[in-house]
Amino acid sequence: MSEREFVIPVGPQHPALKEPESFLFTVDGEVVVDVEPRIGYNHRGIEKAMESRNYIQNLYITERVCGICSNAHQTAYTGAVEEVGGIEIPERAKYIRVFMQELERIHSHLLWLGVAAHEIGFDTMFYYVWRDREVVMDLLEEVSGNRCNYAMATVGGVRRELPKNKYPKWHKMLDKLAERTNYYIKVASTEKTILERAVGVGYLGKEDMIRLSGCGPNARSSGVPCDIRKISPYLIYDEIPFEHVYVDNGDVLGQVLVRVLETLESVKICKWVLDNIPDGEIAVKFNPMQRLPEGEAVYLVEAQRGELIHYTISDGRNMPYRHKIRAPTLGNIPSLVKRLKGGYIADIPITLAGIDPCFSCTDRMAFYDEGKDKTWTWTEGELSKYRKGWYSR
Amino acid sequence: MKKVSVEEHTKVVEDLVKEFGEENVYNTKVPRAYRAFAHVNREKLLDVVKYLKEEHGFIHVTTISGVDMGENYEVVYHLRSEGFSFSLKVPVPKDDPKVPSIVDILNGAVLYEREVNDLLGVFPEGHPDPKRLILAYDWPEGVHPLRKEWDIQTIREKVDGKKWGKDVE
Amino acid sequence: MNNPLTTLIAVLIFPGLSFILTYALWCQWVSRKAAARLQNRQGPLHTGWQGILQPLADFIKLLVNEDITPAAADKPVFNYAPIAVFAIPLAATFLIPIQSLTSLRGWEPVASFEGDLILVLFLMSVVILAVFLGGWSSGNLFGALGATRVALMMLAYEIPLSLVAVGPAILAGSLQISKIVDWQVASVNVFLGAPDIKGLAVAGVLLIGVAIYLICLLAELELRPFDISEAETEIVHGWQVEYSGKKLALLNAGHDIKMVLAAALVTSLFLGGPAGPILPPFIWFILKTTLCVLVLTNLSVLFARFRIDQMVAGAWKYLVPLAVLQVMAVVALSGVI
Amino acid sequence: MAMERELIKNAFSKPCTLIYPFEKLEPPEGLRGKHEYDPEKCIGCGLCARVCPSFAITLKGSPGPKCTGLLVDLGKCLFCGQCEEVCPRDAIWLTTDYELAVINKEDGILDFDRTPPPPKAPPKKEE
Repeated sequence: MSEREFVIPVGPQHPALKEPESFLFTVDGEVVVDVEPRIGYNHRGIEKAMESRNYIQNLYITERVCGICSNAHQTAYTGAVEEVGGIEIPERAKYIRVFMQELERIHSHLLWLGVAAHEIGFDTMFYYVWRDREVVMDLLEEVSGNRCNYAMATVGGVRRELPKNKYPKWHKMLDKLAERTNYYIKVASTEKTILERAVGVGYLGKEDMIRLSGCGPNARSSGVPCDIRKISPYLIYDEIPFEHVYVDNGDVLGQVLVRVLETLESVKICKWVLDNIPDGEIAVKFNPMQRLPEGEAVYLVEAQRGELIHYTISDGRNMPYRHKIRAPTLGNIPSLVKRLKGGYIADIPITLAGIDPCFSCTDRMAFYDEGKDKTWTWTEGELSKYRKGWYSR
Repeated sequence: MKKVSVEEHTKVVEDLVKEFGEENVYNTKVPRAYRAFAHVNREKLLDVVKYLKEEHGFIHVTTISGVDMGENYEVVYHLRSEGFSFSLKVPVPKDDPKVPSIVDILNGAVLYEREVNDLLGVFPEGHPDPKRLILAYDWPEGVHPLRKEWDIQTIREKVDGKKWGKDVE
Repeated sequence: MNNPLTTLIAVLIFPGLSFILTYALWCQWVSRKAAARLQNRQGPLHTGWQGILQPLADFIKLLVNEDITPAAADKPVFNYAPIAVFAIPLAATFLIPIQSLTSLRGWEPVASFEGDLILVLFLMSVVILAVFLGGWSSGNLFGALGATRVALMMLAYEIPLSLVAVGPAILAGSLQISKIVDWQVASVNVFLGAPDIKGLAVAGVLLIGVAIYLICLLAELELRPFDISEAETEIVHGWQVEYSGKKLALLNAGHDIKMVLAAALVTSLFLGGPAGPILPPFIWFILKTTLCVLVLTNLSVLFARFRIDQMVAGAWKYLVPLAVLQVMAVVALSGVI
Repeated sequence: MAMERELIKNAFSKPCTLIYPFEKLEPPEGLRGKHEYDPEKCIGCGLCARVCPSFAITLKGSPGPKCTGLLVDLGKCLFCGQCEEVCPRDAIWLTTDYELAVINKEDGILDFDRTPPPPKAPPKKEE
């Protein structure tokens, strides 16, 4: 800690981070020297709460672990519970679940593209991307009755039918999405100011990524092929023709390309599902009070931000004995910290946004006073008392 | 990716059992392709993880779950090699809740071990900085919420007693 | 311009204080509405026709808001910096020829003397000093960072800005803005009469000058590609982070007046100032400056934000050499006349 | 510079933003909004109250045929539609009314009344 360095607490309330996580940056002038992540800001004890609710009520808790990848959590939860209970869901329900998962991937990736453009100051692209994202939001609202938290999957199948007469309209909407995404690929690769702020920023090589167990688009932008839909297929992903998207430039531009190309793949998958969806009923009877046999199951799902694992243990009651959820972002933090070191302050937001963090954490502010060389952390009350003191006339 | 059959994964599990013997790696289970479970003794954990990493390409740690099985704790290491997820369950006695840290073999486990230490109280020995990761700063020491003896009411009484969340002045 | 009454009116009302203030609010409205339309959204809507009173509403709202001075700030500098940021550009606008009630050719700057171009350029740099002091004295980490970035940026764009502004003065052979405007009017008439290669060359060189000038203005006005000093996503609000209430109102008004001043300078030096065929001079002035504001807004909406090191390096590697070449070309052309 | 053409094209087209209070978007029919209750069909079985994940529905009066209605607390409700799905008589369903903002919390509680059927004449005592 040479005397020229000083510490910038970024978060948990900071306009760059829409997510409640906090990082303590030690900077020397404009260059970041050291990073210390502190999460746990929105720890709601979900795993503990799930142990005291039956399998149907838990559906709605897992759906609300995270706003943007709610369907991914629900697919993983229902998959794990069905594996433990030995429940075989109808073929059509699998197609509908894949359809919902890919729609949500489009919605999440476009949301991220807008936020990333905003982080580097390109608000015009932010407005345009979020305007075009409304197409997929309307589609989701029509299919499931809600823009997020779709409550579509249930244990044993799916709750709502995909009416056949709407397919042509949905095809047109999906084509419009593909056309707009292609436009954004052209803009992202030709607009000089984006390239200036994205090429070489937050670089991380393939070996470091593997060593730090990164996952999802964050890892695939450094050349690690780890798309769960390809390497350990679930539902019907092994029958669907789509590419395994990964690039190896390792910087923020790589992350932009991976996510945008993946959006195109998701549009292709959705169209394929609409064309080949078989008929049949959509759910198997599962009454809320039903007990599950003893056993355990691990279910891996490719959520928007990476590999999502639901590990459930049942001991014969109608409530899970233990249900472990690991959101993909927790796996990406070690690689994020490695990306941040050595960069500029101006690149902090775009590198943070690069891994598309999706935390849910509670509130703490941490201070490190370089002069007195002591660290202290305040609770909410002490912080407001200090704030009043600071702002008294 | 070619379709991988169950036999290939059971072979991996059998190699492991042959390598470390029945008493160290026991009641292995391969419910379907891409999934396997096995119990591993705590002393042998580091060697098993090193062996799996070098021989069978288990280079990615998905997560580490802590489970309170009633008479003892169980720390479950979910390792993954190209889609094949292998869960190693390490029983830990309740009176001495410690487990060797695998951070220097698989660096990605650095945060997961801190989380298990926070929520279940199983201390990872040899971990670079086993600070608190998830629980609040002024959460009372020794209260590990995921242990079965704590249910939501007792946690609230234990914690509320200490002005949790109320304004200080 | 000698009898005191007309000078008082000229300073306080018409081309002076109140006209500039209302015109600054109009420019803010134009730039906000244009940026909104370019980004396919509505822009201000409910205050007055198409939201035209929105800038005034914001100004009044800020005046009544609570005005906080941080305990850690050093109070005198913190309180007086906004007044300087508001007053200096306002003073500089008195040197810009807009309209005059008495003079025969219809337009005459309130105060005009040989070398007033240098004074305007000097005043625009002094504003940066006031901005730096304001940010530094706010005692906030982000404020200090923003202030240093403002100073860094000034080093980058000040030289090309001044060099290019001197170009027309060399051609007109005088440092008085009204003489420069006269020269432009004269040379345009001559050129229309007998178009020749040299006239085209002068026009081409001045065009390059306008381009460089606009880029430097983007940096000076802290508009999008160069709004590094108040980068909302990195350092919260840059040097203005601790200002609120009346002081923030003054800062915003100061920023708008600086926008008017910049647009007015571009029109006076390159677009022939308030002179124009049939319309009265100040209508021409309004048309040309609004055009400049629209161009600036379009440029600012078009780009992402540069990093401070990219901006400074880019300015020294590209802008300064280009500006020097441009001035050499102007000197060569003016020598020939 | 890449987006210049797009900007100009959009500058002269109609803004895509909606002026909400004055122009309203027509919600799709699947939208899960405010509850609707039909007292005749309801038999007071209380299944909806038991299955609700966030315990938003409470029965008025005693459960069973003599229950005098439902209280649905929109503050707690997740709008998941589980009550609509589980109700044997389709007595409660979700409409597409999504404007549920209220000033104070009490107004957020929907109060559905139900007049229990008159008690059947007591069986005549056989002499």
